[in-house]
Amino acid sequence: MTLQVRDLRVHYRTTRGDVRALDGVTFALADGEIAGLAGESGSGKTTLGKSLVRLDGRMRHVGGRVELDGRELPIGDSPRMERFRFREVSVIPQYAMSALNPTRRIGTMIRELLRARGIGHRELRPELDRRLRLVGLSPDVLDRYPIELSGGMKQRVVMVLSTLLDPALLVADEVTSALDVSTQRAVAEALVEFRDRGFVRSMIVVTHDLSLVYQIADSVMVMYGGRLAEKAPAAAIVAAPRHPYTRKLLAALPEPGVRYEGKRLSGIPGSPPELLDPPAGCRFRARCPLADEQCSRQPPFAEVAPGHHVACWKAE
Amino acid sequence: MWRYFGRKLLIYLLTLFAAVTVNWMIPRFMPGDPVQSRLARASLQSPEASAAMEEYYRSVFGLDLPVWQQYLNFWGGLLRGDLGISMWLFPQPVTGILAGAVPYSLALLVPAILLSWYAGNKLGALAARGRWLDNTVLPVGYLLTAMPYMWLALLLAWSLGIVADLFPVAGAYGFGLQPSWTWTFAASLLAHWFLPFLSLFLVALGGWAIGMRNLIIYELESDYANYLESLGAPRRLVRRYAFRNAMLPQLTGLAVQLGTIVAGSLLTEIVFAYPGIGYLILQAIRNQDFFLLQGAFLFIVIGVLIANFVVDLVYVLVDPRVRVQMQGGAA
Amino acid sequence: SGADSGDAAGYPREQTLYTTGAQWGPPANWNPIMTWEYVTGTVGLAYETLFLYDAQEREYIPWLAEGGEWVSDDVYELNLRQGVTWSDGEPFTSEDVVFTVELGRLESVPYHPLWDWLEEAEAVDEHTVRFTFSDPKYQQWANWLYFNAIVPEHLWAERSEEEVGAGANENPVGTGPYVYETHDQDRMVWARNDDWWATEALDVEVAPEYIVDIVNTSNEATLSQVQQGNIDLSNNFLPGIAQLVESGGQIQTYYSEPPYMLPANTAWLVPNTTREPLDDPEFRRAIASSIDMERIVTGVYGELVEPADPTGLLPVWDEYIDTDVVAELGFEYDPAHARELLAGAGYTDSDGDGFVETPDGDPVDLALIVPSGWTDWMEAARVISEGAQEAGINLVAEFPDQNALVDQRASGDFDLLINNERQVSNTPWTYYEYIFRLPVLDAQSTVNFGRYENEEAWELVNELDRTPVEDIDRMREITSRLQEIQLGELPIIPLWYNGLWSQTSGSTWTNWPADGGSHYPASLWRGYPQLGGVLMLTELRPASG
Amino acid sequence: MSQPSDERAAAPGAAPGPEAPAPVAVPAARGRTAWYFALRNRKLVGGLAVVALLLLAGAAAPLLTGHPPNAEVGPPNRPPSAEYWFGTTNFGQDVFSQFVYGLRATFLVGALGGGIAAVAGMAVGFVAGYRGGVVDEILNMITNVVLVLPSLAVLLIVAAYLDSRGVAVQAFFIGLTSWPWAARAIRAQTLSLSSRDFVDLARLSGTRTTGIILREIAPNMSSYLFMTFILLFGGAVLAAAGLDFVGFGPTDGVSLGLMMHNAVNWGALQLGMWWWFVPPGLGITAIVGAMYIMNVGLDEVFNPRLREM
Amino acid sequence: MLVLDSVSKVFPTGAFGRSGVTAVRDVSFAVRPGEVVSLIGESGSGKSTIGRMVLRLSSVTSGRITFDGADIAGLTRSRQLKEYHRRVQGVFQDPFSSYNPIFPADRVLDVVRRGFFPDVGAAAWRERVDEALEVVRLDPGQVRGRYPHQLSGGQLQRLLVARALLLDIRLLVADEIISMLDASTRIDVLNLLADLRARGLGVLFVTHDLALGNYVSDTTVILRRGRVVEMGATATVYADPAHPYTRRLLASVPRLDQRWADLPLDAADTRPCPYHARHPHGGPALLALAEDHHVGCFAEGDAPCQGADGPPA
Ligand SMILES: Nc1ncnc2c1ncn2[C@@H]1O[C@H](COP(=O)(O)OP(=O)(O)OP(=O)(O)O)[C@@H](O)[C@H]1O
Ligand SMILES: Nc1ncnc2c1ncn2[C@@H]1O[C@H](COP(=O)(O)OP(=O)(O)OP(=O)(O)O)[C@@H](O)[C@H]1O
Ligand SMILES: [Mg+2]
Ligand SMILES: [Mg+2]
Repeated sequence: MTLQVRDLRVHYRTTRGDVRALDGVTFALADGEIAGLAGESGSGKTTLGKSLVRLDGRMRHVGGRVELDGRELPIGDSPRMERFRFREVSVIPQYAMSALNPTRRIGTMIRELLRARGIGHRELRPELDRRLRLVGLSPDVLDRYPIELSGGMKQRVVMVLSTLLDPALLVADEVTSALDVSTQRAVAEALVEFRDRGFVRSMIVVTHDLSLVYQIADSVMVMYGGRLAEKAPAAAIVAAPRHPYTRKLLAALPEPGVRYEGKRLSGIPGSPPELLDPPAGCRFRARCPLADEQCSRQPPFAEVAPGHHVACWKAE
Repeated sequence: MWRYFGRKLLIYLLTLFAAVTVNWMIPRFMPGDPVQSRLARASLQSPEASAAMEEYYRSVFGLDLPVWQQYLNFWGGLLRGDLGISMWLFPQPVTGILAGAVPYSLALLVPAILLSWYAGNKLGALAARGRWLDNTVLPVGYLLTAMPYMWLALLLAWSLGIVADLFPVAGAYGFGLQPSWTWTFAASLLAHWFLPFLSLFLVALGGWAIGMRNLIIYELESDYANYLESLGAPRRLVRRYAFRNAMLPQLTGLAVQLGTIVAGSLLTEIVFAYPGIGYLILQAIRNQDFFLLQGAFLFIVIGVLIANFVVDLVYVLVDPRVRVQMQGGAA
Repeated sequence: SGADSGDAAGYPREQTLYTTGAQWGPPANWNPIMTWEYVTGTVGLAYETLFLYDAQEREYIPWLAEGGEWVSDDVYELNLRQGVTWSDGEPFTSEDVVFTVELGRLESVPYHPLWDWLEEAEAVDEHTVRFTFSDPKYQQWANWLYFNAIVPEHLWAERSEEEVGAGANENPVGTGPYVYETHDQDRMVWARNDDWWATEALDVEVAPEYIVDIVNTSNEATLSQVQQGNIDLSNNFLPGIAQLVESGGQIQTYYSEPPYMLPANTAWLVPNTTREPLDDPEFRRAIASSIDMERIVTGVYGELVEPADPTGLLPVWDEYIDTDVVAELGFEYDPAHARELLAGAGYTDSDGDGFVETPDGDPVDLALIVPSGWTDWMEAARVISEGAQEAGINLVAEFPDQNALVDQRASGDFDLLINNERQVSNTPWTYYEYIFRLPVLDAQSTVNFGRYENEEAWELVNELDRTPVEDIDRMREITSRLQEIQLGELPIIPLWYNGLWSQTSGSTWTNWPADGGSHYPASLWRGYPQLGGVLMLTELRPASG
Repeated sequence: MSQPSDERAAAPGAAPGPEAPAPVAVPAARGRTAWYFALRNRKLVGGLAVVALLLLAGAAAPLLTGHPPNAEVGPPNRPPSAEYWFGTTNFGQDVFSQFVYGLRATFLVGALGGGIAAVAGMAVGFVAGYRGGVVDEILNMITNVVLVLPSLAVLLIVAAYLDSRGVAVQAFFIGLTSWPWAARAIRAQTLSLSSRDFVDLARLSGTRTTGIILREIAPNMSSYLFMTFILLFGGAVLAAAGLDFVGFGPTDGVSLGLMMHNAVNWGALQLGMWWWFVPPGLGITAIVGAMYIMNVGLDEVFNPRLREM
Repeated sequence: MLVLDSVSKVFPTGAFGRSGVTAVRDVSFAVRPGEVVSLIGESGSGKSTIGRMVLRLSSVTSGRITFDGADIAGLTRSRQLKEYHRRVQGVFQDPFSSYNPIFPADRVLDVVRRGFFPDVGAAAWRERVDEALEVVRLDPGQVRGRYPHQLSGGQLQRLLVARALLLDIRLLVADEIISMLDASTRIDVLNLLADLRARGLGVLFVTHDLALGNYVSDTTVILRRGRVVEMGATATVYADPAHPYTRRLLASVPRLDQRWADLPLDAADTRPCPYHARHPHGGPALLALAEDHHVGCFAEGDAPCQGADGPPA
């Protein structure tokens, strides 16, 4: 088992109080597993991804444990975390378009980064070139400045860089949402290939697009209001979703071929809970058609089938 | 690339043209007749002598020509490097007078601008690093920028010059010296240069420090800095990048600021009786010396323009974004 | 400070005179013809005049000329000194004098009008020049003799009119005690001419080996330099000097007590006599009586100046002041009297605004202009306007830019102004010409700014001009009549005597006038070397010697 | 002269500007947060207090001192004493009363000059940024011309033009020469704002250009504009002081710069009369410095990124 | 109703606009009353530019856009333009940028009143607003006086539609109005658009998402680099995409009923491009495959007209 997250709680400090962006998240990731992380905007996806690599100034590790290959990741202790970053845990940020220093040649930046981390650049160079070719880039991009590359190219450079040291865990946050459909497919497939070639052991792919997750992930986690609602193998999520939220989400997705006249879809009324002061109990309660008394208590994230966890009292 | 510079050059030339024209116009439409005041100064005994001289001077200065012709002549002279004859320091040519003053002004301005810029940026970057430094550097920086140039100059002159008697407070070198390649002379030059330089340097320093501090805070929060840190890059590297990137807007700031600093140097020169352009400008105005005024002005304008142009060039060299944009032409 | 002491790279301190206060910009021309802007010392140190004039003793001192006399009413013969050479070694001869006078035929030469009344100048022999006049103006001629420098024919003969009248004359060759050494933006250096004729002829020697004239940048910088003994002679107006002199420091002035300075010129309040109600002598008199000169002298100037005599004549011209006339027609500060005068002439406050109106009932609304930035004058103008307002005259002080003021002054577009153009000279005629000169032109650029027209007075001024300088009685007769007109009409109101600003330091050079060494003015202002400044240099002694 | 990425540096270094790369919009609802931070921001409160104090002193000048500023009221050259708090000048004028009356001129020049510059800068910046194209290029050129002309020298010449100079006229011309950097900064902000969709929506709603600028764009930058004004205010005060100092100040009346001019002209340095030239400079530094520091405070209030947590 | 006839747009660039970028080239199509036309293409293909030209926010470089037969370029007076905007309105991509953040969200409605109905009384106006809000299924109490950040993206977009409905519009340009919304709310906005059709409204629906385009539109126009590559009845285009580019796009859409793994991209390129086959060296703008199905192709020379710009990975 690569990653084990237990009851992780991460809050944002604000003047009006703590935003409980992660409020007890528990899951595990197997070797070689690509887990998709989906959910509405503001549900805490990015926060979860960041927590595993680097908490920014406003984030506070409030509770919970993260283990990587059985060793604890000191996520709340930035200096100690530094050792793990890049080598063990790595990230492709949501803002990959602007993630490269605009005034440095890409190659120079990589070299300086490696040197600063005490890694010989010379030895890594052939591997770097190989991986760039693998994602369809010529190693010449290393002599270019970020602005000279298109969005998709930058995305792929960041992908290669983040995985250069073969980390055990990669968090890929919305890596495709700024890309065109055709590029999106290419990048997404490249992620899978990276896993297949062992550049990364396991991966969390954050996205708000369930259908994309379905294409590349082995398992899918659906997040709602700072907690996981459901985690299941990809096929299971689509074929047999257990959580009402997941179901509603899937029902709101028009598929090619589905037309308004033929089948009128509908969204989920209401809006996600305020994480500054979240309601007690099941967070989806307010929008859930099945909700009843029972739901005022927080449902456990229980395994209802092998590898299928759901946080819902009503999940059969 | 060349098209980009061609375009820039065109804009600069247009700006130069406009600035020179404005420059030509300003003194010309000043009230008062410089020839009259010359005559008044001459205290000639008889009206007949006045009349003859008036005519004479009008023709010497070309003021008897129609205005458009004066304008054309002005350009003609300019292109030949002839800025006319000074009225105040008659009959010296303006170019000669300027040539005497420019070295002093440059000696003040160039080091003051460059050093304050460099030191200010370093200081600002330092301030962005720590709370304690931030709390000392910032307020001092603000006080320095808020100081009128001449007041700081006065304080320095009074405290270091008059009370402590450490530095001379007037002139460019000792009265007793002849310009020569000796240590004594060099020491005297330096001693006289120091206070005016210091006052310019200090006022400008604060501004740069504050600017850098703010910029670097933004840079440190930018996406690439976050990404680098996520990859475990040490703070040192991130700071270096942030500093470098923050230097870019500061560089443009330098171009924008030049005019202000030059203006400040005028005041400083006046306080320290430093024989540069500032003093000439003041006297030229007082004595209605069109030609000298125009010349001094032109020198500043062209200087600022050239400096701007250099900044543009340097900018292109150091900021790949601009370079790429202009290679891409349209994009 | 330390860096200022001379050494190998500079001029030996104990043999160098540092001076400032006369040169207001970088040295630009050494042309003695441009009498108002040549580099300080061009005339006096390099070029010399035929005579000097000692204003204190009221005597002409033969200089390049050994003497001169009117051989008839309209013929003047000049005997030149022998053995005088130009600094390039050429002998100085009567041809040079004739040539110099002949230059006046050029329109661009300031003494061009001389030729309106001079008929001929001829060299009788090498050392004699004879001048024949069509209309001898004795006073002006005497003035010309000591004011204008002689230039060498052998170097100037080839010059174009432009070069003569407006050339920079970069390598001045004169007969004087100093020669051009070097100059820079901020200084002019003269070196002693060891072959100067006077050493032998008069047994006098100028003491300083070098004279370094520092371009005047600011009075305040100068003051500390004098205090530190870095500057030996300052001809700046240094406010607060009285304090320093009284406190017994290094700095000395001509007198050790008020007014400290030699009076050098008169500051006048000039009313525009073409404007109502300033065209009314009674009204002008009321203004004159309203001025609290004592307050200006002590408050504004700290007693650096003296109130002027009602005639405005400088103390050196005391003998020309008709005390009877002054007693009868003079004025003094007396606000009550000023109000009486106004009331008597029909100026009353009919609308109750505290200020008088004209007899026709028009409001009086006057402005006194002085150049902005001339702080002492600005303060004085404020005092004047306060006094006038107290007397009921709505007079305010305004401070236009100097250039604008010059224009207004020339075109007569002003109410009142302050002016002090005329310096001390050999004859009060220069003052009366200044006051009464006719005709009034469209642009009055140097004289009679008030545009006062009085034919009789102008006739008298010309008559004075035509009076031989030795005929003091005749002169007094005429000046007395002029004073009657002047004090009766008050076309211009004398205020105070400006000093010949001069402060000296005894640290390197002694025997300054203040030390009782000589009575010659310690000044290098243009025109003052001829008034004894050169002789002052010969009296200096090194402090260390 | 205009770099694509120079918006942030558009505010001159010596007058450190609001450096926000994007306009700082303060939704009214977030206004409460802004107040919260404003009241707790030591820089803002402190700066404001100093400015207010001096403003009050200037406004209440006649109450604070019995002497008209230019009247000779006491013995000359007196150091500060109980009677003459800041001593007296060479002419026996009360330095304190000159100081408090001078404050008025300083504030007036700052408010007027800064105001005029702000209006000019806004007019140019808004139009250039919103209209773009040739209009932008031309306005840019004008801005650049004004920018390279050294404003102090221009002001000196203009000052020499005027027969008599008042504070208001002085402020007017200072305003007319000091707007370029503001115009650049505002232009950059406008440019980024006018690409927002709400501007297009306003156009679809029949709002004219001026309406869009005044009702949609300007309110969005109000905090930025205010900060720009503060910087222009400081700039105008300093420019006026410079002018006064070289003797081209108001031809009548008092100002802090004129006090320094007089002090220097009358040998205060050499005569050791520090009380004559220290207070006016200190006054200017205090006002301008307090304004700048206030500005930092405001910046922190409006830009959460700069806020200390 | 709305007809685009060979419309092109060149954006000037460089000093004083000496060079240019052609964003839209030779585009022709029409929108009829009660029809939803979706404009599909990748980023930079010129969709928004067309929308903006239709809204007269940007001028047409060449070609004509007519509305009810009148060339809209002729609407130069601000009165005429206003009349045009009474009938043609737009909603944009970013709901948050469509609102001025410092004002309450419902101010957009007041702006409409100020611009178009200065004479309508307060009560009458309120009634109209309530009516429009009801159409978009917004509770007036929910949105009145609220600031944009207090409302969800879906609410904001619906409010913008309501704003358009206040006017008696005949055509709505909806530029990516759902792409920034969460899946949970976007479908509602989409449904709203489709419902408007019933009121006789023409809708120009701009999107890059083929699934969404398919869901609501009657006609589909596929754009690539400013040109129309395929156009026709939505059902036809989706069922039988003629152009390789279209096929490639469809193949890249992530869907829940099919795995990419089972649908290799190259499969999209196996069939030749009918246009290219017919006119190997260029020809008319569009080739009619059927009465309501057109295809265009602009591959240069002999280069194969592949879907995307070459395989990226
Ligand atoms: N810097 C911050 N300060 C305070 N609250 C924050 C901050 N960043 C995020 N949040 C809050 O934390 C919660 C989770 O945010 P997060 O960015 O993880 O969501 P997300 O699922 O990634 O959303 P999206 O799909 O929009 O990226 C949200 O409610 C958000 O408002
Ligand atoms: N104002 C402009 N100036 C210059 N070029 C522009 C301008 N607006 C758009 N373009 C260019 O025109 C082309 C089409 O842009 P447009 O915004 O219409 O594309 P789009 O299909 O809407 O893309 P997206 O999906 O990213 O919104 C692009 O290449 C763009 O760079
Ligand atoms: Mg996110
Ligand atoms: Mg678009």
